Amino acid sequence: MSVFRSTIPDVAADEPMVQLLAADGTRSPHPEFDAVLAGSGLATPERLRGYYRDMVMIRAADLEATSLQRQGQLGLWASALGQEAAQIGAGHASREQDYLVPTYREHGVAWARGIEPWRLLELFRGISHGGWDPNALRTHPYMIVLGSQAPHAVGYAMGLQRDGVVGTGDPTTDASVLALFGDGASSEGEVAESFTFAASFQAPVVFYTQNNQWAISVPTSVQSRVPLAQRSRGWGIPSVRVDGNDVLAVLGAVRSALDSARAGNGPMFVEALTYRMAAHTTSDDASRYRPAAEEEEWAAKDPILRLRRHLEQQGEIDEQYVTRCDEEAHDLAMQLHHHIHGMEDPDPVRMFDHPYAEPHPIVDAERAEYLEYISQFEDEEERA
Amino acid sequence: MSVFRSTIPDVAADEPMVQLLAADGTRSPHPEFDAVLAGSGLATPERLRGYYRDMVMIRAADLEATSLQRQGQLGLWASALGQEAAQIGAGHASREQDYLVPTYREHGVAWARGIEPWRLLELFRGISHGGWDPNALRTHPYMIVLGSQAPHAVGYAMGLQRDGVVGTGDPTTDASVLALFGDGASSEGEVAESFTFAASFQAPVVFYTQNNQWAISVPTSVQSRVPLAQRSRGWGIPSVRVDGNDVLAVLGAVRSALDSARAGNGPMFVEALTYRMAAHTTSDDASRYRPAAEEEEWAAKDPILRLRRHLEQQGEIDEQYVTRCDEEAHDLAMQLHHHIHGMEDPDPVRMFDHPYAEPHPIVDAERAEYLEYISQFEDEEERA
Amino acid sequence: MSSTASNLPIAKAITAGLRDAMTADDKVLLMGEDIGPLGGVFRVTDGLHAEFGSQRVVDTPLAEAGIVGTAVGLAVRGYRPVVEIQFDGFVYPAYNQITTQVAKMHNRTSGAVNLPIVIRIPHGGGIGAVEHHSESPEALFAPTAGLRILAPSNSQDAYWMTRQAIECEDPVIMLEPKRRYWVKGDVDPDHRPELTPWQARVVRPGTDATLLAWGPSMPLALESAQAAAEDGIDLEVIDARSLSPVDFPTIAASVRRTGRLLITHEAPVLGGLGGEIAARISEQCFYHLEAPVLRVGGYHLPYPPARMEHAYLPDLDRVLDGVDRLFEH
Amino acid sequence: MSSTASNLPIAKAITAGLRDAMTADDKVLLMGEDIGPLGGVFRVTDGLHAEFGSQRVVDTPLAEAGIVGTAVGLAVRGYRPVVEIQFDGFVYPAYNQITTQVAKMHNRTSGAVNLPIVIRIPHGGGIGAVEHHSESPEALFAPTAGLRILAPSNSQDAYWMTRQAIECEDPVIMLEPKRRYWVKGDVDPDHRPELTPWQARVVRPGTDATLLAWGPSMPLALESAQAAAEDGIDLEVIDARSLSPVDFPTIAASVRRTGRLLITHEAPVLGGLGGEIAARISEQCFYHLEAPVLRVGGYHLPYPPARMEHAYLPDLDRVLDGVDRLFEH
Ligand SMILES: Cc1ncc(C[n+]2csc(CCOP(=O)(O)OP(=O)(O)O)c2C)c(N)n1
Ligand SMILES: Cc1ncc(C[n+]2csc(CCOP(=O)(O)OP(=O)(O)O)c2C)c(N)n1
Ligand SMILES: [Mg+2]
Ligand SMILES: [Mg+2]
Repeated sequence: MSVFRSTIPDVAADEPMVQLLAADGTRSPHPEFDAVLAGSGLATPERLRGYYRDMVMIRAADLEATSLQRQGQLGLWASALGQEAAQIGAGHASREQDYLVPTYREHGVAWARGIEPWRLLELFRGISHGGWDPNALRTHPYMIVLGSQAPHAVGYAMGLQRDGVVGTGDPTTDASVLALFGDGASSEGEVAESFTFAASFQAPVVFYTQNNQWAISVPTSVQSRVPLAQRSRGWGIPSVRVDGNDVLAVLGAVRSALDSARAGNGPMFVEALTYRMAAHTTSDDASRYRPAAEEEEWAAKDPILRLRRHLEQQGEIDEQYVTRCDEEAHDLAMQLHHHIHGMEDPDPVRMFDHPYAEPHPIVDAERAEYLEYISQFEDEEERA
Repeated sequence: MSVFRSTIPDVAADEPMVQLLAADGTRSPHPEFDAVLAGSGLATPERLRGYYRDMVMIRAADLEATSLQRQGQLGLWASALGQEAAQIGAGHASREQDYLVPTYREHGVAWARGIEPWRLLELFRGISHGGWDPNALRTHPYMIVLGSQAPHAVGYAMGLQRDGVVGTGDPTTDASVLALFGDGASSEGEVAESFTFAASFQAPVVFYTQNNQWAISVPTSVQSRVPLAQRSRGWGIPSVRVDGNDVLAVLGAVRSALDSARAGNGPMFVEALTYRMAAHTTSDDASRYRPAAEEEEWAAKDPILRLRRHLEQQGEIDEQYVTRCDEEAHDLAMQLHHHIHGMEDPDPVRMFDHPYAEPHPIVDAERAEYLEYISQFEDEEERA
Repeated sequence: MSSTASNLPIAKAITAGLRDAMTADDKVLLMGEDIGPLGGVFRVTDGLHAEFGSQRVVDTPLAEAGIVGTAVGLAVRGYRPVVEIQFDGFVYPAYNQITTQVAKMHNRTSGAVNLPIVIRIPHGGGIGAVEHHSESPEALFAPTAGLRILAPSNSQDAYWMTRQAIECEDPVIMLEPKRRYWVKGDVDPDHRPELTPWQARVVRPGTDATLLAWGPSMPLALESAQAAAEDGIDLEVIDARSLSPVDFPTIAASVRRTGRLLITHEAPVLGGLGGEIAARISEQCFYHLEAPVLRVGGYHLPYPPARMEHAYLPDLDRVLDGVDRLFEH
Repeated sequence: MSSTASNLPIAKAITAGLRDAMTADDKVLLMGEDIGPLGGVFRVTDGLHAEFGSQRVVDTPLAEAGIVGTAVGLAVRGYRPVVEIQFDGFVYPAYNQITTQVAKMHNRTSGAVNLPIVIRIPHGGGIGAVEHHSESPEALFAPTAGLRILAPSNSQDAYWMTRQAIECEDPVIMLEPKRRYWVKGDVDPDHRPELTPWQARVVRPGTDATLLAWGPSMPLALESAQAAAEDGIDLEVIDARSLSPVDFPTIAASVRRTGRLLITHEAPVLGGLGGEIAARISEQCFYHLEAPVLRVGGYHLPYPPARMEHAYLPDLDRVLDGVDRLFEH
């Protein structure tokens, strides 16, 4: 083999994928992640039932959001259907003190971080560009310019280093950052630059890609000829590919990577192989670019069903629990429905509220101008 | 070892470096590259003497340029001292039909492509931003915004694919592209995006980094914790590190990579480990950031001396040849000196010549305005 | 050639322009995100992948600098790449390539290399979108020499500007009026229009004041003129069409006749292209202006969430208010 | 605190401002290329790495988007990063981060997050440099809401604007007049100036016309006023100081007195910031203007090679020619 060829894997597409739960719910052992799960208490039957409930809830919210969009209540909705394990798992794998940096499709992550779904819906309704306090919830706003959030994650992690909360040996106070981006976004130069900064400064950040096979209509193969998990290795950043529809594999990989990062061992990268079951957004028509057979194939790998089967096999879940989850999910959907339908449009003058943190004469003048202009109509209305 | 750690080399800094010529000129065999060199006729004694002459010539031009800058004849000069083997080797490894995409320090590459040194000096004098026809000389202009040239190289290579001059099996007509960038520039996102495009489209492009250890004052370790040669492997792009002060290793690696690319096997990456012997530019003061001992250590690895020693050991060079090279180099320096000193400043109206390829009313109007404005002074001068 | 006059939405007129350009010159190729089998998120390249194949209709990796940067290399090699940027708000990762490379390569090579690249950007707001999907970045490109910018407002211009931008030896940014993509209009692909793409068009002659707009704002401008006419004010409406270079002579000639100028665009007034136009016209028509040049546009704010955008965007009332202010002087 | 009034070159005044800010607040840190042991290519951070160590004076990888993007993350975490962009022409790789992230994060989080980031950019030409080292990109940033832009022209402003930019809760771009870095001036670090950084300063009162400039053009403006005075024309010279927001009230007040305005800047006139100022002043001072607002600046060209730049840059003759034209009307 040539001196060049010997430097890359022989068959690059052969990247092992860690799986703890098969599609039918069967559990396989994985000494390393089993230890992580056991040590962290993240995989007790109670927690697992909790994840099941979380996934059911967030899926219901997601479906409701789609229908609210159809009703004209939202401008757009980006469904995360099929990615629930990858998101709920990653969200719960992070510790309270960690900072999460999502994209725009991280509804399960948001849920796990305690961000109420209606806050997400607000965004897609067009009420605000971001409704929560990132520092209070330790979760960055939803980010739309692909890849742009990755350097923010690294910078935040550099801040953690300077705050002395990395590598002290106490994982309950040491912190790290989870940087999320999609398979498509992985091609953005800013993601690569983030790898560079993270590696050079050994920042406590874990890069996490939900490879859901598609970037709108473009398959992952256009972004990378080799499994994405391999990308970061060019920077010496260790990485692993896990089954993203297997909440246990996600929990094990992400928790172990975050804990390694918080311990001061530098960045890591996790690729979670999953599938975007719905179209890209409510504006998209997936039938134009992918075969129904593919969607069916992945329907069989449904992450929620998989966890339920596993719990059933273990005798850790009963019909009653499942029913209660469904009922709660239905209630959540109804709440969302009413919340959104009951929403009044914001007074547009609010657009002048936050362009700057400090007073700005142009903004002040334009706000005044706007109010004066608007008042004409109010006067007219009053006169009428 | 953890499932993560096992994915990167154990000691990442252990990257083998291909060397055919030791610092003392001793030749080691390298079956693969020896075959390439033999097959290509690139390493005949005559060619080797030619490279020696090239290196001596370009070093003389380089030193003269520095002194011209000190004399106020150039605004700036970026010396390539120490990188002659890495540049002359890469330039000659390319075939006539290949397209080379340099940075701003590629004087040896330019020389090998037949670009006269005074054309480079013009640029640093401030006469033009680029003086040659890239298509005629199959060499892109000198590029200053770091990394920005890398996607151009890939795009050009995509053009070659569409022109049907890739993978036909005839290496004398099939073409490829050599994309050059420094160790510092390797951190730019645009370089990473170029890897992505090149890999996805299997474009016939070879990325080539002269890792001269420094990006101005910043050591390569800030750009990458692991040897740069490893970077591209994250994309499945095969790569190799060679001794950049060893013209034979450079010739072997670059020719073999270019030929692989032109044959349709996709991109490759070569890291040539070398040293920037001079300061970053004439504006820089290297003593502020690097120890003299390091400079001395590398002086001992001088690429020109090394080739001469090798040729001497082989009995392929004599005192007379060496002297003639020195004389020719001196003549070249004198020519440059006179050429530059004799240069008149261009008429500034020329700045209006090429902003657009097609007529542009604003430019026309401003040119006319400028000429009218200038004519006042001419009138005054005439009257005076 | 499409070869028959027809009634087409703006989006489809661009499709036809692309198709005809690709048929006429096999160096023309399309690059971008989702422009292949999907036909682009606005379906502007619909059908072209099937027709011309993946060497000429290229679904690229998701990296805007890479897209524009590889287009530069293709152009150096003799191709005429037409790049689609998916939304206005996603052009910024390519800003370095556009500003330091696309714009400057011809000059850098002392004229040896032409870069006939077209960068298509669906632009403007009013579509109820989330953040970054409603930007009007014309003023962020117009100052850079080496670029040309076209902003078609109707199907005929959309078709022909597409053709002419591709034929142009200079790089051209095409700002496509995304919220008007589905507005229909006549296209005559057989007869090259008399007006060059770099000329403004007087769309509605008038005597009392000039109203200048472009791209997505043209329907509003015409609507305003109609409403003003009902109030007895006869507006001359001009479609700027080319934003770089701006056709100042046509605008100035109009203002010399009418004595008044109102400019409306969706971009923020502060730092918007209207400022440069107002400055030049104020200079060139100093003695003709009976009122200051006024502008109606967006505010100095990030583009607001969808449920507020109606208050941000110029509308009939705001334009008429501007017209009134023209006559207060 | 440096704590004693002294005479410092502009570069050193910035160094002092950085040092004092870092001493006053340990959340302040510096990031950039070559700012560590080398002290920056202009030596503005000279000595700070030795003084504050590599956690607070960070030599970063060579990637501008990464530098600005990580600064965003640090700011979210509570730090106050001061970023150095090595030259004006190298800010564009960070343009996406600046335009879509730095400028918009406060708004995006409905005010929850402040981004007190300072982006220092040595700007302007006249230093005999190669391509990309002499740009004046103010008009490419000023339209973007969320950003503030300061352009100090002397040592006192350089010191205090550095301090105040760092203290500001909004992101601030500092355009540093690179060809004046070594011009000395008095700095009083003990007394906070009365003028806020956002206010323009009347540097030379005058009655016949107003001359507005900023940053590297101020010495030229003052020289021009002196030369004009010899010709009997009394110019009022204003240093704009803040380019976003521009202090329109101060400029308008002056123009209402003088009736004439000339703006000079190095950036191309077409699409330059002078256009917005001319447009507003033409509107606000319509009845006071005795001549159109005129501008003297660069041409609509890529910044030319060094041996031609003298003809590209405004100089005394061109400014005086502009002044003459003000009185031709
Ligand atoms: C810089 C940028 N370019 C383009 C887009 C438009 N866009 C939105 S989502 C998307 C695909 C993203 O794919 P991926 O990263 O895999 O995430 P997924 O949607 O699959 O979750 C594209 C192209 C964008 N938001 N930002
Ligand atoms: C985008 C960009 N950022 C910064 C610079 C300023 N700069 C010029 S050369 C240089 C260092 C480059 O180092 P490297 O890539 O290793 O090349 P070398 O100079 O060693 O040949 C820097 C930072 C630039 N030219 N372009
Ligand atoms: Mg995806
Ligand atoms: Mg280097």
